[in-house]
Amino acid sequence: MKLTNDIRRQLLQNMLMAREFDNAMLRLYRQGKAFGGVYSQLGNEATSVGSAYALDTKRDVLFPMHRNIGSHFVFGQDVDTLMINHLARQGSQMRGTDGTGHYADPAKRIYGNVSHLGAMIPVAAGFSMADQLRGVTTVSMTYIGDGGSQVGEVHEALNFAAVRKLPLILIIENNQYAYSTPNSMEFACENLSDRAKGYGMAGETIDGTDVELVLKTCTEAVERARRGEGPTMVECVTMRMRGHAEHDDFSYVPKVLLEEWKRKDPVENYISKIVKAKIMSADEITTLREKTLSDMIAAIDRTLELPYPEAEEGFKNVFIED
Amino acid sequence: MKLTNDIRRQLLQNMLMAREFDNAMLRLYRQGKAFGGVYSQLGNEATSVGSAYALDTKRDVLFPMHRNIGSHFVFGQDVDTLMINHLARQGSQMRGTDGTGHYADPAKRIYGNVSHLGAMIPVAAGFSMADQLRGVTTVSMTYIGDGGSQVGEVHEALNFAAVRKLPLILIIENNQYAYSTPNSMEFACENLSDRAKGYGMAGETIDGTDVELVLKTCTEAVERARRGEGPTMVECVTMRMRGHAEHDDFSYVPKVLLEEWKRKDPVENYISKIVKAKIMSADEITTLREKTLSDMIAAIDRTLELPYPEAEEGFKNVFIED
Amino acid sequence: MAVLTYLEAIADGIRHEMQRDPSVFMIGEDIGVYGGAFKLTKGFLDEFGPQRVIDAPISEAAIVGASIGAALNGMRPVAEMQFMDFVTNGFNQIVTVAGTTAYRWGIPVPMVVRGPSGGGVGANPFHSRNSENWFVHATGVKVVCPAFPDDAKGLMISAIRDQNPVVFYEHKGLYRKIKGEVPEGEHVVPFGTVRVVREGTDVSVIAYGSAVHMALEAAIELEKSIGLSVEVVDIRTLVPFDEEGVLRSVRKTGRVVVAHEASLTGGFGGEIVARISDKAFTFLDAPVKRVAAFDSPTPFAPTLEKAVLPNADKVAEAIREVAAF
Amino acid sequence: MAVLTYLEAIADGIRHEMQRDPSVFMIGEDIGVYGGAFKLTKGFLDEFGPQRVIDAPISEAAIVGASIGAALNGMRPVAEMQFMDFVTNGFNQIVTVAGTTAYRWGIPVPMVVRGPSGGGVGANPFHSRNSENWFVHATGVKVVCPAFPDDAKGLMISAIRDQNPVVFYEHKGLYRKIKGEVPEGEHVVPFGTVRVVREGTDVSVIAYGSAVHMALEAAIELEKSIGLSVEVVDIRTLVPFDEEGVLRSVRKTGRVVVAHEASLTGGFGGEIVARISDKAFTFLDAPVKRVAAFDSPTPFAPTLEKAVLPNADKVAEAIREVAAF
Ligand SMILES: Cc1ncc(C[n+]2csc(CCOP(=O)(O)OP(=O)(O)O)c2C)c(N)n1
Ligand SMILES: Cc1ncc(C[n+]2csc(CCOP(=O)(O)OP(=O)(O)O)c2C)c(N)n1
Ligand SMILES: [Mg+2]
Ligand SMILES: [Mg+2]
Repeated sequence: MKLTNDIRRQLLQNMLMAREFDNAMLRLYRQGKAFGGVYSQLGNEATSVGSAYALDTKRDVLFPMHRNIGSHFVFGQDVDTLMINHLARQGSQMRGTDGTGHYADPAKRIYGNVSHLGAMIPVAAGFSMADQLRGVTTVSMTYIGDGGSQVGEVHEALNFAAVRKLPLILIIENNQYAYSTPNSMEFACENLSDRAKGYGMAGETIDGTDVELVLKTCTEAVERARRGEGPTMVECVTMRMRGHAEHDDFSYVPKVLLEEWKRKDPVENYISKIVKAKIMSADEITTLREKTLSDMIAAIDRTLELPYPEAEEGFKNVFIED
Repeated sequence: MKLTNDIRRQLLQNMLMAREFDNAMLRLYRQGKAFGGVYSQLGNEATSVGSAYALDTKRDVLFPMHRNIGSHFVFGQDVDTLMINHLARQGSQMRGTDGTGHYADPAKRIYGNVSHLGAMIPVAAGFSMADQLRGVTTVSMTYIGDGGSQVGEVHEALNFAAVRKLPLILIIENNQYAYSTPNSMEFACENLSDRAKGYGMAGETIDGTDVELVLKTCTEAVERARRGEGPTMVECVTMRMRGHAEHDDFSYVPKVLLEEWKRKDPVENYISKIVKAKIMSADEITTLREKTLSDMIAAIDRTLELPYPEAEEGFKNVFIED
Repeated sequence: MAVLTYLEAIADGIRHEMQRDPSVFMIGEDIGVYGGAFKLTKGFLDEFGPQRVIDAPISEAAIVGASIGAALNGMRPVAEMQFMDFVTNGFNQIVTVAGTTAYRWGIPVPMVVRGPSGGGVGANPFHSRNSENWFVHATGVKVVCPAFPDDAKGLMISAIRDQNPVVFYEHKGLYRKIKGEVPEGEHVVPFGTVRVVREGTDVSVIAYGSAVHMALEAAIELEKSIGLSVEVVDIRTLVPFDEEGVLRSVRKTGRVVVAHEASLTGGFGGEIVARISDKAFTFLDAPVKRVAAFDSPTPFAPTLEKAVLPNADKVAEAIREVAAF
Repeated sequence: MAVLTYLEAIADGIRHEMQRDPSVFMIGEDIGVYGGAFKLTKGFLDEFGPQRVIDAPISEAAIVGASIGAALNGMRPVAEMQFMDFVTNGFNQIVTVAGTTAYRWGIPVPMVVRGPSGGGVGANPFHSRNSENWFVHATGVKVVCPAFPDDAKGLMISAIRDQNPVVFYEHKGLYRKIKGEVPEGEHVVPFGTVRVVREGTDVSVIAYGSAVHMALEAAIELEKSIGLSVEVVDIRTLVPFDEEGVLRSVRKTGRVVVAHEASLTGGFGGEIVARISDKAFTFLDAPVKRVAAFDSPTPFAPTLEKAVLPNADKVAEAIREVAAF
């Protein structure tokens, strides 16, 4: 994929949407109107957007995790649908049975997560396997954290995918913390991508705040997958710039660490780059940004006007009967 | 540990016991007197014996798997106890509730396996952790196969052990097959010990038919563990020279492979070495071997005379009440 | 109609669906070249090839999880647990993912998790478990426990065609012991209907799986010895449960024994009794008795195993008790 | 006696045992520096240090498995599941290893697996499950579901002192909502005895966990509105189960409602009904009714969640029904 200015604009736009989604949700939380967890993905925009952008949204499939709002946007999810699903209002594809990012939208080729970390990785592998059996290559991209990487199912899924040369791409979002637990208490290897070799798959650790680098690395992974060379693991190093969810004051994170990472802000840095390269002007970006935030807030406001789904929905669809 | 001739004789003796245990059980199976599975460990003697021999049987602890008869002997298990446990006769430490190698003998510091592959690895880690919390270093040694290595709990346990620098040694017995499934369909990495780096632990792949090499490598692992440097993974490459259990004709194994590995027979080759080095004469070894087999058979015969435990044992000890 | 063993009948059902529907495939450990630990899939690899008879690494979570993913993508996987006991390693996938997907997403997850369960064959605590009620209580998972070859085939075909995750409990003790006539070709036994395997008027035994055979043996024995007329109802599918089918028998006899091989406490027997005692209270002439395994792991030694598991004698004793009440 | 919340009482029980017995330690995710997702272990790290308040990687199987190993080696681990739902990832360790060890080896495995369970707080299907009956049916595992702060403390102390694996279900909806007087220091509530939390003569409600509070609310309501005298029996521990304690109440009233928050089918309610209908048949004047959640995952939206879960009104309705029979 050649990086055109058009692509650069799209990367930025998607990152801004992710960022402003966060800001809008934060506002909601502070107003006491959000329920369930509000999981900020501040600092993670480049990883979500750059990775998903490497896929073909018409052929491939996305299994995002709780901090991958950017990936949803790349896959063309519209803000209203996302909000309605998130806040479990009438019209939600989940009919109120679930919320946050747990929805699936098969038409958009998005299959959301469950809370149990790692549980969807074997599922993503199996989705690709079905097409592999049909002789079609459908790349599945999914995500896991520096904490979730320790779950046994991650191991089983990666080994399985490597043995069957499945076109699975696992993005490891190493954002330094798993809830309050730092990397040093989650694992003892140097890089989580050191695990790739042990599965016989490709793997790399990269700066997850550099959207173009993420895109480039993931594009290579997609190409490898399309050539039938199996799965890849890409560890994107970032920082979770807020608490685990908004109830968490993250006082366990050293302030200096946050300051250091603030300098690597994926959105601000990319804006500088775009402006410096004269792809967009600072004003254009400010306008875009404001519009993005106001779109988000408008979508939230529209969503909050919607009632919750009818109680009777709770009694439907435990089984699908045809 | 300096390799004295006395040690060499003990290594041989333990390997012979393992080998003749197998022969005795085979005979039993052919007579239709064995029930449950008869899992031969032919070809695995050097791995079991060499690894367990690296431990201090008074301080350390053994969590053997289904093909580690040799390890039991190194830990001083006597043949009658083993047989009674194996065949679930009266006097079994398991009172008939379980059989084969599933027994525990805390006095001998042996804690047997459960059938679920990999399930005892976190348990072994926890055993060491208890002593680590007390400031004592107790090395736990446990085992897993080339197949069982894919189980999620193995991953969780190894990562956990590495993070907490537990003195855990995992011997991976890569005997080429998991039941009928060859290595190529179990994993896609080159060596299973390639996984060590991904946990931040030491790891090595060695010839598992060379008892002295196994002992040397495991001795280093034990020393590392005692220095507080955490777990080690030792992949011992061997060949399962018979079926998964005796009901299995292993026709899926290419004959040439068996012939090739027959030349690497850990027991025969060690005998040659011992004889060549004039540590024992061929005659002495033949005598030892015959006596070992007849001891095994005698123990079996004694065991078979014992009745099964009383039915009422089945209703006891679901809980331990004090 | 051919006479098949219970095992052959299951294989026949799967084969029928694989021949009919290219989206059906099998996945499990040692099911290909080896033909499965019980040789149930013998010949499948040759007939269907390695793309449809997939030998997987020892990874129950990956096997179940990949099956879920394949099902989401239009396939109909039939996943084998080499022994049903090992489903504990794939448990999270079944209860957390498979069982909640229809409810949350409205997307079908048509898949079968199947394998040999049950005791009485001198295996050990880890090769004998009857865990069906875990999945009954999971929500969103169908649970099937056939007792006869024809049902085993017909229910397997229904399981594969179902739009939902189905956990299919085969009883390893019945695999070769139970033979019967099985319709060739298409033979669908719908979920959610009991089978009255023996008519009777004095006492009803409600059972499933291996316990149906214990009940039949007891019924024959008691008819011969004391002329008691015992009805045996095989519920066949636990989810969906044919409550009305059970109640019909209960209303007729007014005396009931519920039997299963799984351990007593917290088992599906309690559910059956609760439904009966709620919906047929006024028809009951005696307390409902349950016959089930003692609440322990299934022991290894034959003396202990026999003592702990239910059998025809224990069922007969319970029948006598409710008959005499 | 101090007035503590349910959450504080649990913490008090654990703290008491940790002060008393150096072999007790805690392990879980984010229980140290952070003090746990619900802040139940706030201050524990400072008081006991990182060797006894262990922050583990996200690995429920390793957490439970390592606890088993530590228990085999003389310790008394208290393992936290951040939400009880995640016990599905450690499920194999509990049912396969912990639950079979006493039986097979005769060696104690004194350990507690504890954590927040239950719904009604607008969490989601993966943060609301009531899975206690899985472990009831596992054999070899004790199961505790306290409803009140004093019991929560006293049962926690018993759980930690028990020689066997105990799964301890805390209800997250009660954590801060329910307060009560709790004896300071040593306070042991033995396993296997019911607590009659309200005496009554017309109808018995047998319940545990959050359902006890629904039952109490219903009882008060019905006394006020129609002068009905409802006895509420909190069974507190499912394994061991105080059958006689339940029967005592049943024999007195002859009319029974069984209530739990877990989904209906395959739940522990069936077990309770089966015991009652077996052992107190002649005392029953009405069918035993169960009140439980609808058989689905616990939905997220408040409208749906409220509809699906049981509550005081639904319990009251069932009581009216059995009273009117
Ligand atoms: C199997 C499992 N255990 C525990 C949890 C509770 N939990 C939710 S998120 C989280 C931390 C996740 O950390 P990480 O994987 O690094 O992702 P991040 O939130 O940092 O992006 C924990 C412990 C869970 N969801 N699933
Ligand atoms: C979790 C689990 N899945 C499946 C099995 C069934 N099983 C028992 S042994 C075995 C093969 C083991 O192969 P490997 O780990 O290589 O050990 P080996 O027998 O070759 O020494 C299988 C599949 C099991 N015991 N546990
Ligand atoms: Mg993280
Ligand atoms: Mg092997």
